[in-house]
Amino acid sequence: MSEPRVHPYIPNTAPASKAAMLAATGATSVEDFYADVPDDLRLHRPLDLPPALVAEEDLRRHVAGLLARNSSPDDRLAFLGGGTYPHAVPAVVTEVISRGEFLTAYAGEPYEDHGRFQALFEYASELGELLQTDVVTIPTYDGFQATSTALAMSGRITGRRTVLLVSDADADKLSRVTDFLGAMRVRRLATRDAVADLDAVAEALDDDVAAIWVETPSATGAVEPALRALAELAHGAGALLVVGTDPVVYGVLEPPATQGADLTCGDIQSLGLGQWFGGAHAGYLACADDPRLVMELPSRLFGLTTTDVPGEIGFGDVAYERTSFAVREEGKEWVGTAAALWGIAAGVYLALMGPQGMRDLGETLALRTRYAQQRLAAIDGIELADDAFHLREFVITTPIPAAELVARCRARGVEPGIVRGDSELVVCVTEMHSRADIDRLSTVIEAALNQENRR
Amino acid sequence: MSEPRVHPYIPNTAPASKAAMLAATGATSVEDFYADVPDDLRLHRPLDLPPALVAEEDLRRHVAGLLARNSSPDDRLAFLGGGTYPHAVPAVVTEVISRGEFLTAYAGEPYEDHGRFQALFEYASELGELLQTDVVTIPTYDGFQATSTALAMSGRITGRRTVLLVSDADADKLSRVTDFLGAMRVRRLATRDAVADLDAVAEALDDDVAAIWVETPSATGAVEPALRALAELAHGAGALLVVGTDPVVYGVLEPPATQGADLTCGDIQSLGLGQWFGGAHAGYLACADDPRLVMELPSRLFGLTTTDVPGEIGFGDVAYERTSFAVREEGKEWVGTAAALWGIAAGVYLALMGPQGMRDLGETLALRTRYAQQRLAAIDGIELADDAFHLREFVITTPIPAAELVARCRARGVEPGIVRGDSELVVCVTEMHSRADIDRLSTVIEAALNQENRR
Amino acid sequence: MSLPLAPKPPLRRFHQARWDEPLIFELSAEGERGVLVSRPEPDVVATTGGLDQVVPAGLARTSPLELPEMAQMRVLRHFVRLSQENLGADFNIDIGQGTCTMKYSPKVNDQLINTPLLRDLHPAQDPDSTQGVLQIIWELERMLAEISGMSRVSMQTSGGSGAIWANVAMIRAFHEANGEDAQRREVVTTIFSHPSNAAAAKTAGYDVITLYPDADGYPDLDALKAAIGPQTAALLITNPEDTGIYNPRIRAFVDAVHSVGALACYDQANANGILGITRARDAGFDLCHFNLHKTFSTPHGCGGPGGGASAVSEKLVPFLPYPVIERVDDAEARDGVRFVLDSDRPQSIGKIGPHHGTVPVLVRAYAWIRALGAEGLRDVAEIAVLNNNYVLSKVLAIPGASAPYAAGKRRIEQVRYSWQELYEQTGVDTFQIGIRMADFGMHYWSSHHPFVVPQPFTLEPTEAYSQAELDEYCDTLAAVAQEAREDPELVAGAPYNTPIHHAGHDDLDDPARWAITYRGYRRKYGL
Amino acid sequence: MSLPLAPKPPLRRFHQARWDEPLIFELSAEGERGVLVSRPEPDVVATTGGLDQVVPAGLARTSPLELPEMAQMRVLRHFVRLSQENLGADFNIDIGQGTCTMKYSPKVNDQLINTPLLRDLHPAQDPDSTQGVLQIIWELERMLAEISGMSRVSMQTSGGSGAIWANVAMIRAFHEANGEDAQRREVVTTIFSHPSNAAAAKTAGYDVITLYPDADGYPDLDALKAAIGPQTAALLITNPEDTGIYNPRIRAFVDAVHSVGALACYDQANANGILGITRARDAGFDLCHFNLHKTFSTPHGCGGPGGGASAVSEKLVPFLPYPVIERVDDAEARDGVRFVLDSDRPQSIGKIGPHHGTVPVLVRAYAWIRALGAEGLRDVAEIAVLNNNYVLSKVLAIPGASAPYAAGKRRIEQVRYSWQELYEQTGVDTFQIGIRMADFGMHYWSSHHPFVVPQPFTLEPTEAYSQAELDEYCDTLAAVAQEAREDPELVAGAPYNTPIHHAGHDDLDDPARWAITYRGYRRKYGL
Ligand SMILES: Cc1ncc(COP(=O)(O)O)c(C=O)c1O
Ligand SMILES: Cc1ncc(COP(=O)(O)O)c(C=O)c1O
Repeated sequence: MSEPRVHPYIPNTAPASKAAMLAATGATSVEDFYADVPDDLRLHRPLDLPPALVAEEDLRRHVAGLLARNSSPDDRLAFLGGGTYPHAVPAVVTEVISRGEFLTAYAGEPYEDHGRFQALFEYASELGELLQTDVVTIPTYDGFQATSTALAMSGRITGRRTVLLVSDADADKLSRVTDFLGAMRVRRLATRDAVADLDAVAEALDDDVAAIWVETPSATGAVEPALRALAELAHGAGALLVVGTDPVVYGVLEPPATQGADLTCGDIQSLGLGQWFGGAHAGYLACADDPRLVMELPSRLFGLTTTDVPGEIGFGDVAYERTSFAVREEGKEWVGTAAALWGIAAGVYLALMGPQGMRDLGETLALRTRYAQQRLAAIDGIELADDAFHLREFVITTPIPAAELVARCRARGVEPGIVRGDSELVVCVTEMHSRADIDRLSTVIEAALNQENRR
Repeated sequence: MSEPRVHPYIPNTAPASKAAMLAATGATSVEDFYADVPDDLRLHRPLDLPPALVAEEDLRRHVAGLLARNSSPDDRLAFLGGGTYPHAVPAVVTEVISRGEFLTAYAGEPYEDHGRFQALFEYASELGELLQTDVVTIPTYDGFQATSTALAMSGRITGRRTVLLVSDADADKLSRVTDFLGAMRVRRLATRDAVADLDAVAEALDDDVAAIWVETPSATGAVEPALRALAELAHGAGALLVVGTDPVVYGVLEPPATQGADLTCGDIQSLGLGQWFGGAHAGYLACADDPRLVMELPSRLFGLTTTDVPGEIGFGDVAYERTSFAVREEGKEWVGTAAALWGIAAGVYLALMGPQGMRDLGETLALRTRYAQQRLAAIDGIELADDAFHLREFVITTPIPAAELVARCRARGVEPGIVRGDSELVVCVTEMHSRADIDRLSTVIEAALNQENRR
Repeated sequence: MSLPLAPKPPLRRFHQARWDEPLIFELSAEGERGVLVSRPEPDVVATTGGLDQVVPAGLARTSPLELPEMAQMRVLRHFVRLSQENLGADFNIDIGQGTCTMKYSPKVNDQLINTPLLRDLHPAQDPDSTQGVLQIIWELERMLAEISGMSRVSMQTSGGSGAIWANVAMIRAFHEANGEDAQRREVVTTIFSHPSNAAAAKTAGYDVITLYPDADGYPDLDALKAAIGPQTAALLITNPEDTGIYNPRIRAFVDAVHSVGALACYDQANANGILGITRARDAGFDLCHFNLHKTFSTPHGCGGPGGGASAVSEKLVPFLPYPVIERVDDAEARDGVRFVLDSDRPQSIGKIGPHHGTVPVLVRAYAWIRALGAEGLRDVAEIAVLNNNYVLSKVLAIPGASAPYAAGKRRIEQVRYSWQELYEQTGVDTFQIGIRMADFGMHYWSSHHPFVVPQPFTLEPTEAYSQAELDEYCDTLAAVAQEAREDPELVAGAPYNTPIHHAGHDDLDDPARWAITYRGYRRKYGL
Repeated sequence: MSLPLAPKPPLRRFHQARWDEPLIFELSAEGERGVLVSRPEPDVVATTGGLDQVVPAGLARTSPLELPEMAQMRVLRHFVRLSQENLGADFNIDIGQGTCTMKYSPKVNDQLINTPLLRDLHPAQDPDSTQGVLQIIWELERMLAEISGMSRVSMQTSGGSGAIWANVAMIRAFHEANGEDAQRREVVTTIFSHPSNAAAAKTAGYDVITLYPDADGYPDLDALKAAIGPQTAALLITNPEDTGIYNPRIRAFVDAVHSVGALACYDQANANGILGITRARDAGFDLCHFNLHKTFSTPHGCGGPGGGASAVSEKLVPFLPYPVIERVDDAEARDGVRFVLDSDRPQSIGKIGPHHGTVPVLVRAYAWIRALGAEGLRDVAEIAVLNNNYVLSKVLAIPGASAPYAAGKRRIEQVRYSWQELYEQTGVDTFQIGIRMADFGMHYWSSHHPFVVPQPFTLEPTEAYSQAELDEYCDTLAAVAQEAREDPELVAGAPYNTPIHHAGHDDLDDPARWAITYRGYRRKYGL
């Protein structure tokens, strides 16, 4: 091409500006600026990358073409959870977080970035209402990180090194937590009927236990019924009760904090973030307004302040000196770019839902889950794996290998759940699954099993 | 349902507000407000409408489900024009017109709606650069309306009643123009080799001719080469030259105004509006800054003003007294809600494209069109219908009924063009059609014809 | 100062974004590019011989092309900054643009249309591949027919005035078909009707007769009877008019018009207050129209594209614009039905718009109705009317404000108020009040010309605003009226908090001075 | 006044939107609903017995649930108003958030991700149905590997610090695998490195040793040599550091570290200035990381989600987080290849994030690289560096400003400047200058703590701004410095044109006074 290579994303590739600016700097060529890069470190060839698609439509066609290799979600009915849940994302949520003012902002001062401070303070406040805690962090990466941090905090606070996991936790999350905790160790106690085995917990408690770690709903959707008892056990042994949980259920359930949990933590993906192939997560940590806990939180905390003008609402960082931003390795863990926009999303979500929306949603989840349990348990050969109270997810045992059942259902356009072990399937039901959808699941599983029988 | 019917779109369906407000008005029930509606005019039954889908996800699923009955554009390669053209819509255009500030605004004052005044002034100014006119209207409905108005203006200005149509115009547009002009009449002259037959025009001109009406590129994509001669003929006979044209071609072609056109008019759908099943059109009228013409324009015109603060840029309505808003039936035609947002879109589009972008686009259109002509003309049995210079659209004659050819190509995933008459097809080629796409069209047409031969 | 926070003052301390952006042409930088387009492939250039070969001599552009040259982000930045200088209904308590029905346009509807399955459809493609959108348009037509009581509805126009024009064109075609066109040369309308009724009738060649209100604010029935006769083509009327007063004798108007062989056409641009309460056809009307961008909530887009729906009774069906969408049985099609286009309509007035109207608007209107259903539409009407009467009671409590005509009567969905008394007392006029309202982030509109109501302003609360927001609007209005009494200069000097300050008007009406494009401006002022 | 328009003054007359919105809880109105959710069908209620039957006794919520009750449009309005009170990179000349690489995030990328084909995918669904996204992630990994020279790249984290953590975790696993974990307890970093390097190392249990710059602004090589030994696990360093000065002896740093058996890890959060110029692996580094939300243009989202990419050389590949995506030949698959997940990685550090990282960010980064190609990336680097040196020359011309260290040297993509001289002369400090810049609609950032450079400020022009915009920023900075001299009170009283005025800080650090949620606030202050 003889035309100069002017790129729409790089204004000063325009020859006139480039020349004028070079002249202003007194440089003869851009190479002057790289004088300090030793020749043996220079890459003396172009990067080996696919050719540029500079025309926007060429780019669009290429990327859309790749994405079109994913098959349309309309073509499959999925009952998949496992940490990423198919909940409705209200349009207003998407509208707000798509606004360039929020989407492309970063780390301005509370003055010119007043909007994000207020939106995130409101997010934290709404989550605090749901969870009944006076302190909620600005989001961290995801539930894995939040839980890791909560447990690490328990170690820092108690000076102890053992975490007692009393629920069935997600294996990936456990892997993350274990690696993160490093010198601490996670001791897993077997559950009884899918929830904590109180006797085993009592027995396992010793003076190295920093925390009892509960996941509720657990990785199988079982709701822990004995939080109060677990809190008493923990506190009695000088340990904390750390509860990993999805806030989405607290329209209908009593939150952990009022039952004695010291730290509540988890993921807010359910609160209007969408699925995104598992790429839309954000973590929260919530606790009482107790400096012993607050000062151990690594994340940013936004607090209210006044301004020079009465009635104006100011915001700022609370206890900034806790953070690695302020004191580097002397801070608590680290803080960086995390998931603020998802926090804003969740704040909009909770404002839209309101108390009645969260109650309705909880009810829909509870009833549709139960309905699905009933429908599937009625299928010959299928059984519920336990008798716990489940919300949104539950486990069925399958008479044929679970992977085989999945394959057969997929052939019928249905993803019946996530395989667990050889012959268990974790089935997820949300407000997005109508009764007809659940009935279809049941029919498809039945047909898939009969296929076997007919062989 | 026993719960009160509170709708998210209607805040005061909330029982508390509703009751408080009723009390404030002194009414006992909403019925009080309808006291003046006679009982025999009251609808004493609910409207017979499908049930409400108040849960947003239920609504979304329903509407998306209906739209999914359209087949995906990825599944077909289309060479369809005929007034709605498949041009690229830059992402920034969509971003700007999706901003709630623009999308949901209406008719505020130049103060609090400064943004839309400036954006629309800039749109008009950019179009003026492209078309070389000092006056461009705020958009009217579409090219049909713009052309109707331009021709009606020629009648009002000259006091004459005949329009000489010298090009091949779109039949639907002609239908609209004819109905609109009412008492005026449109006389169609046959074209010669797809463009104006100058001898016939000279002969047809008489002192009732208000305007010579040219369409270029015409409904078949033929570019009128003799605008200067037509302008001389028109002006010599006391008539106006009205040119209906698509601004998209003026990156490479000399615009009508510099060749003597008195009024340039048409549609801006090509300038970043998208296809939308033919539902995204806006019309423009452009002319010299001549009060004789300007005062006949019915649409709004935004002009510059100063403000109390030096350097601020103010805007306002130019010659508002022309309009029906000001003087009702004494105004020129009428003005109302038209297509402002599309004008903003086109303004963003032209700013993104810039002079070089419009030149590049024109070149791409011209060369790919010619390439397609060459490829298709090389197919046995296919011929070009005329020798005119075509831009973006051209006509081929088909050895089998054109409708049959279309049906066979559709079966192969290609829409080869729009049927014209029994054995002609209008083929449209834009920057969205790569060489490979055009080659595929050619291959598919060939295969479709061979299918016949093999029968 | 320290927590707790002090309470907020009664009036919002608002300032609109002010970016003071130059005109876009002044942002041009030589050689910058905003977006690149797909270029002809080397073979294409070779095979065709390139641009010089392809474009015939004499047709190639020689005029300069002085569009701005800008990189992509700078274009974006310019326009998003301008957007912040615009006050959309999403942002303000938009009850002050009375007659405009500034209600909520649900975001879910914007998202629903934003799919390639709609955006990238071509109207000429195989109808088998567009059954979804055809079904939506067909269903929308059925719903609007039910809401109006009419037989069929055409949605080919992108504005209410366009729909009025379509109705006028059908009226003309109807009389033509009856051989009465030459005789019926007059159309009657009322001064409180939207100007497009008079203007469209005039454009269609009719003489326009305008009725004025009687003491109660209704158009005068006797005046109507005196005005009509065999020369009358139609009555174009609305009810309630901008006053918001429902005319209970509307049927008598229709009957009178019918008695002379003319047609009755109802402007229902804003049917917000009477959805499910009363229907055009039930009052005897032959035609009516809706603005989808008002009653049916589609966004106003800074002045379009909207959607106009022209609804007609059986006898006008033959004259509808072509094509109409029909549902036909087809055993092979999904659900056994197929949606087809019928263009073979010999009496049709022809096309009004290019295809099926503003498709993205139609789908939004469809979704809005579906989200509400019959009960919801009825709620819309009732709450709009409740809100309006609530605002009425608050405005009437403001010294200097009044609601002329029909004192003490309830209004339907809007009210045309007057500041005449305030003006007499303070010299501050309705325009000044309106501009001052902008300093608090609120729209305010006076009224259409001519000002039959002196110093008018028109509020239309719709169903979309909460009680607290209506209170804020009314409290601000009251405060501004108070300012007018206490400090008229302050009000006269407004605006202070908007993107620009008070603008001159002198350059807008003088052909020697006006500047309608940047190039016109530069030429005129020798720049 | 009359046309023509007067020229604009040199400084932008800016005012940010100010809505003075209450906290959302104060907007609550009893009974209003924002969005309704799908409800259990009557049969579902009947079959299950309803909520009381389903939720076991004692688990049902009894605590109050005081979320705001608001209609949908009011929620929207609240948040879009707040959005206007936020200054995104789309809106301002965002070169003042130095170290943050505030470049253009192309809108086309936002649109490309906004499809159900990405948004509605579940990570556990049949991989046959997600080949497109897997291919994109795989290709992105290949491209980042080429850009860094490394072997493989994990993109599981949603931030740069997360990627640093992943690198530290892999370093730890590496030494563990070699049985040296107990011995290698120290990590060395530099004071100009981002604090997350030190903090992540500490979190992983390492002792942190921090090097300070020498007179030229480089970290001291002798100090490094003195600090390292068999106890050293790794060096975490960046180049150039925030000063923008490229350290030409970087290879010697790496070699020294390797010589004691430790690993060298390169913080390339911002690789903007050296894309295609020099690569981490070519300088001998074992690991590095990128911030996709910086160099690779994905939006910063008010502080995430971003994307962290951890790139490693061959010997660290076994320790990568699982799963990794592999391309395998498969005759039956499209194009003969299939993308599969490999989770069977016994030495893996495990999961870092839930699945494949921030997928919408990954696809944007992919699209950005594809829009530029190798030549375009090189342009990015060169123009970023040109812009930076251009700004450097302009800032150095402002009295009172300086660029400490390495006087006269060129800088790479950013510079840490100092107002020390201005401060000494006027008493106006860098924070005050920064806040005053907001009055002109521009961001400005001082620097990370501790302030090694006194009264610091850090500008990073990237490639995204035109010469005119860089000029505007620098001119405004100069004008504010001038104000500081002429009217320090004016600067100290800022901001004037932002959503709020000067805020107190006293309530933020005192446990007895801070208020971190609305409920905490009400409880603490007895409201
Ligand atoms: C009663 C009435 N009729 C007609 C119209 C014209 O509608 P449009 O602006 O869409 O042309 C309006 C719009 O203000 C109106 O209020
Ligand atoms: C050099 C450097 N390293 C690391 C980081 C941390 O990245 P993040 O904010 O994504 O955690 C940053 C961000 O400011 C940085 O500039």
